[in-house]
Amino acid sequence: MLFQLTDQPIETLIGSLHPHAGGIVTFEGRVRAVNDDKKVASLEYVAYPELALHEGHAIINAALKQFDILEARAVHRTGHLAIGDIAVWVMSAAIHRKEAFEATEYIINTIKVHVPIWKKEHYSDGEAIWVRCDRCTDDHKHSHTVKEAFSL
Amino acid sequence: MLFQLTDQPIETLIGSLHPHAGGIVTFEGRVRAVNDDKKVASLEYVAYPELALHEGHAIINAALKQFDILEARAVHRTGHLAIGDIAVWVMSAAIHRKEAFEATEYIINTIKVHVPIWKKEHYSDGEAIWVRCDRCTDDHKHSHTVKEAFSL
Amino acid sequence: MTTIHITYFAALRDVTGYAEETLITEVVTAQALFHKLTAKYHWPFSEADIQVAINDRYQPTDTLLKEGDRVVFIPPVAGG
Amino acid sequence: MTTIHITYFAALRDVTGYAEETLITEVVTAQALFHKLTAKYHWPFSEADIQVAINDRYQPTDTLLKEGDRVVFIPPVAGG
Repeated sequence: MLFQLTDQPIETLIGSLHPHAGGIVTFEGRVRAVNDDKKVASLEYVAYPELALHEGHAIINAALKQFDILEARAVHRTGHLAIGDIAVWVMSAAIHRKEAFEATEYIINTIKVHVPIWKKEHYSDGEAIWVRCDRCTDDHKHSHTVKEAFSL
Repeated sequence: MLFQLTDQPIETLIGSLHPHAGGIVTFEGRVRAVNDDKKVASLEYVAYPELALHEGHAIINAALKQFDILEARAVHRTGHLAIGDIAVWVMSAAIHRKEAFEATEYIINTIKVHVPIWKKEHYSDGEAIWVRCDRCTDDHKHSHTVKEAFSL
Repeated sequence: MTTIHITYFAALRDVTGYAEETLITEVVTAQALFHKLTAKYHWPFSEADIQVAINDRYQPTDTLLKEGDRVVFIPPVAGG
Repeated sequence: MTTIHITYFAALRDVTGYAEETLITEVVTAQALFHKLTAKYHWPFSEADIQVAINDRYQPTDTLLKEGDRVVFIPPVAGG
């Protein structure tokens, strides 16, 4: 069903928030089966944890300052991921929805360019590539890659 | 923790989606404890179901046509809701995140002005009001209300 | 004369005092029906506030009414 | 001469062949260290591609290195 009415509670996993939070926007980034026309078998995320946590906190704090939001959080996964797995999850809660949309988009855009996390795509043909700045500035630009053939 | 790294799966309740879905944006609208400076005790949502389902489906189908997204859905709750309860939930999934943000924001904005659902706010002072077009065109404009004092 | 079934929701249901009524009326458009009922019930809405659904679909307010139509006057919506 | 601890991640770790090394070097800035290591390991990056972290914080590439600094050259990131 594309659109449903229900008299039962709608459940998500966000849990309780500030009682003034009326609009909550989440982003989840999942591992896609295809990237730049290549069939992805799995993905590996590696972080530089000390700097990644520092930069991640700074981004969330900047969003809390810059937008009229009540709460924000983000979590990034590391290690080997399969197709459909969630790699990153971001949430902003605001009194009104407009600010929550803006803050969540700001946070994910900024994570993608500032947080030292790298992604190695393993393709079904056996090749593996460290993805270079995956659409970090333009959602439609093709990603540039550093090729390291057969490094599986 | 504002920003976390984890090597464990990140879970949400969205479930499996199209294998090309890389960016998923959700909106949840929750019952706020305060609206227009009045303390809200509870809320009642009433729908005109035959028309609400028709318009809701039309909005999702319009989003699927208008934006480069793979999937979209929405659910709206009816009946009595408490503070913090989710009144409406929207999800769009796209290959890239930009389109998912745009589609989810379009869907919730359009639901708010087109779908025949009404909201009666019950205040802690005993008054109850059918909210009139709650910020439907301007997130910052104060809502106009049809007062029906003491109709509890 | 035309037989029209009218359903009320939300503020209009509260003000009117009931959920449905059937009228046999000489009015020709939904707009004319709205003004007739506003005069009767003192609805707190102007025509600009209201949308009209006929047989469960939004329709222009100047739509001609047919025998047996179900009409709903839609007060300002406030979902979400 | 300054003792510098260098940690490699991602593409730089693969190309260099290991995760960490300690150098005693005459270079004065992070930028100079980058060029020295690029000559040695044939890194597939230009200076414009790379950011520098010193002691776990981003720093300008012309930052002067101090005894015992931990330096990380950050290849283009691709989180999310």
